[in-house]
Formats: sequence, structure tokens, C-alpha cells
Amino acid sequence: MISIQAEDVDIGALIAGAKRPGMGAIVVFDGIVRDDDIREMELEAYRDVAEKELGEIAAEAKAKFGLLSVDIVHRVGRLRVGENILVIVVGAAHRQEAYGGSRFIIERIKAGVPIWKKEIRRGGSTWVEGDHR
Amino acid sequence: MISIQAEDVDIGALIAGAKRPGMGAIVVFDGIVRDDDIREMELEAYRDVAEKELGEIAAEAKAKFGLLSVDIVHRVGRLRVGENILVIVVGAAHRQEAYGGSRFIIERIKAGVPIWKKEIRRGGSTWVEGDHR
Amino acid sequence: MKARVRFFARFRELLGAEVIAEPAPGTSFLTLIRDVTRGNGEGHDAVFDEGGAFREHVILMRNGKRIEATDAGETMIADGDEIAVFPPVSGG
Amino acid sequence: MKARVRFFARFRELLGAEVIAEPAPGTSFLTLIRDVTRGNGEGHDAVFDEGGAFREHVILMRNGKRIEATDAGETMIADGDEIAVFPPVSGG
Repeated sequence: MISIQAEDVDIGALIAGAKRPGMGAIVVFDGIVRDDDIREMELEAYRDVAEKELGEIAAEAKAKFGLLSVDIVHRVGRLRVGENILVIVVGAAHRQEAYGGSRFIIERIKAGVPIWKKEIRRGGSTWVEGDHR
Repeated sequence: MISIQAEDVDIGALIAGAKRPGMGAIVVFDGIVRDDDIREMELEAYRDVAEKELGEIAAEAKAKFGLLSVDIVHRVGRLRVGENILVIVVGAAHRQEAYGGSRFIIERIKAGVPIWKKEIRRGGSTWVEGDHR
Repeated sequence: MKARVRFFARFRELLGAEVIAEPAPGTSFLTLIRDVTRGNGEGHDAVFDEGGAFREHVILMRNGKRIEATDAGETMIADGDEIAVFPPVSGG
Repeated sequence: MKARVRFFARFRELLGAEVIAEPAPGTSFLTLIRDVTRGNGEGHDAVFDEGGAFREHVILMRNGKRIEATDAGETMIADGDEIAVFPPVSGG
């Protein structure tokens, strides 16, 4: 499942759905809204392109790390502190590939997928430029 | 939560419960029974010592990686292919610490915590010695 | 000839989410975006520097694929193109 | 004097989960485990080599803390000790 969506995601269900024959390890990355003096976060995506690029990153990670499953859900819209922003679930035969694939995917998303975050504070709001987590 | 238990664990609930002020990233490792021609797996622990050691590993990982939360649940008893064996949930301000802490914990568990796995096959069963995932 | 120009994040706030432009054949990427941002001082200055070149951090796409800002003067718009102009990404 | 000797995994299958032993004062770790495994050929051979030393992969604990097999001959059992003998771990 590759999705850019406003709705939250059921991580437990994603994990259960990721299981495949031959799988021995699943690694989940969950990026959440951190309370750096912010009230809320607003996320915007160039949706068609971002979904296409997430799909390409997933395919590349599968090939490179021999992953048996990849799910990526990226939220958009207004999120409160503590809410899930991005959930990546990867499954592999062994933990080395699962960790490596997960890390590869998050770094690729941070580096290039057209999604933006705006931090909303009491005194105003600012677009985040580049990597902050 | 540090636990050695026969019951399965609700990973979604563990993640929700792990969230803390200042947290920006959660990494979950889920080790599952892989179908290497096995029918079931039997897990045995030296329970008191294993729980104590898991607690020490969690504390060490928190200090070393600045983790904001650590949960470790290790199953014992009979498990079928695809079932969760070990779930590690770590939360940190940033993803680097979360991945680093997660990896540190799993490697330490594999290296030394007194828990054993027996693979049950049609033709017989064998104790796993050392690291196989 | 029609082309859709989309802006995101900070650029969207300054310039609007999208403009449907009707460039003449032979219009370059650079010229089209200059035309579309003309008359919006703050928006134009967010995208272009004093010399009229794209600011270093500006990212350009044509139909979902990156194009280099340095090629934008020689890249001609085709009918139906979707052009995107945005600041550095920060997803994840 | 009482001591509890626990076996795990493959050793448990061969030797039983635990033995409550009553060693004489001054009994070493090594002697206690030899005594407890005596008479169980397969179990004894899983833990000890032909020369009567602990096999290389055997792990020993006293009250939840590792002790080196090479120290087991000089380490004396105290009343109430919990001794554990097990093969390499494979959890996770």
C-alpha cells in the first residue's frame, strides 16, 4: 500500500497485512509531529507525483534489499502534536535487510519527494525547509 | 513495558502508548516465525534473568541513544509461522537515534539474553543455536 | 496552446495553487514562469533573484519530472504541459 | 546447604528442568554440576567433554550472573545459590 492521505493509519493492521511466506522481520518507521513549540503541523503534497515517487522508492528498496513487502503512508492536512505523519512498514527474511530497507526509504523520502511541512505556532507559522527529524 | 509472555502483543497499542512529549520518531522491530520448512516454533526463557537483562538493555539503550521510550515484548511457548516472536518499540526525538537504539537492542538480545528457540518440523525438531534471523 | 503551472508550499501561498496559461508556441519554461509571476512582487522575488534567474533552491518539474533550472531557458513548453515550481521538500 | 541447579533448552530436555541439590560446604560449581549430571550419560556428555571440562559452548550462571567456565573449579557454592546451565542463546 502506497498512499498519501488525510486519514490516520492503523499500524497494527498494516503490520498484520504485511506478513508473507518467508518473512522473518518487519521494521516500522513512524514519524510523528514533535512538539517543538508548535501547535499543529500542516502538510501539503504534490500528490500525483509524490505517490508515483513513493512507488518508485518502494520498488527500488525491494530490489536493493530483497524486501518481501513495503507499505508507505504519508499524511497530508492538519496534524496535531503526537499524530503520525509517515508510516513505513517493510518486511524481509532477515532483520539486516528490513532495517536497511526502512532506512533507505526514509532517507529517499526526506531527500526528494514533493511533500512539505508547515509548523504552526502561536506567533505565526513557518515552512520547514529540508530535514528536521 | 518489558515483558516475557505467552500472549501476543497489540503493536498498535504499544506504539500509541510509547508517544511522549518531544518524540519525533518511533521505530518498531517485529521478529516473526519464518517458515523455514517448520511447522511451529517453541520458545523457552530463563524468565527472571531474561526480564532483568531486557530491562538492563533498555536502560542502556535509553542512555546511549537518548531514547524517550523503550518497550520490549518477547514471546515464549508454541508459536505458528507468521506469529510475532519479539516486538521492540523505541521512540526518540529524531530518527537516527530511534533506528540506532532499535538495532542496538535487537543485537544485544540476540547476543546474550537467555531465551531459546526450537524449530519443530515434520521429521523432528532442533534447537536453534545462535543467530538465524 | 495551454499549460498548467502549479505552485506548492510557500510559493503557493504567494502565487496561488495554479495558473492555466496560454503561452505562444516557442515559449520557454523560464519565460512562462516569469510571465505567470509578473505583477506579484513578493511571489516573483521568492522564485527569481535580482538578475532574473531562478533562485538556487527553486525546484522545477515538467509532467512530474525534474528539470534543471539552468536548462529552463532552452526548454520549450509543449501543449498540455504541467509545470510545477516549488521550494525544497520537507516531507517524512 | 541447598542449591538449585536449572537447565534450559537442549540441556533441560536431557537433564530435567531443575535439581535441588544438597552439596557439602566447599563444593565447587564444577563438582556440583558433575555430581548432578552423573548417571545421565547423554546429559553429562552434552555439558562436559571427554576430559571432564565444560564444553566450550556451555554457559553458566550463578544467581543470574554469568560465571566463566574456567573459574567453575574454584568458585564455591553458597547456600541458596541458583545455578543455571544452558547452551548458546537464540532468542529474538
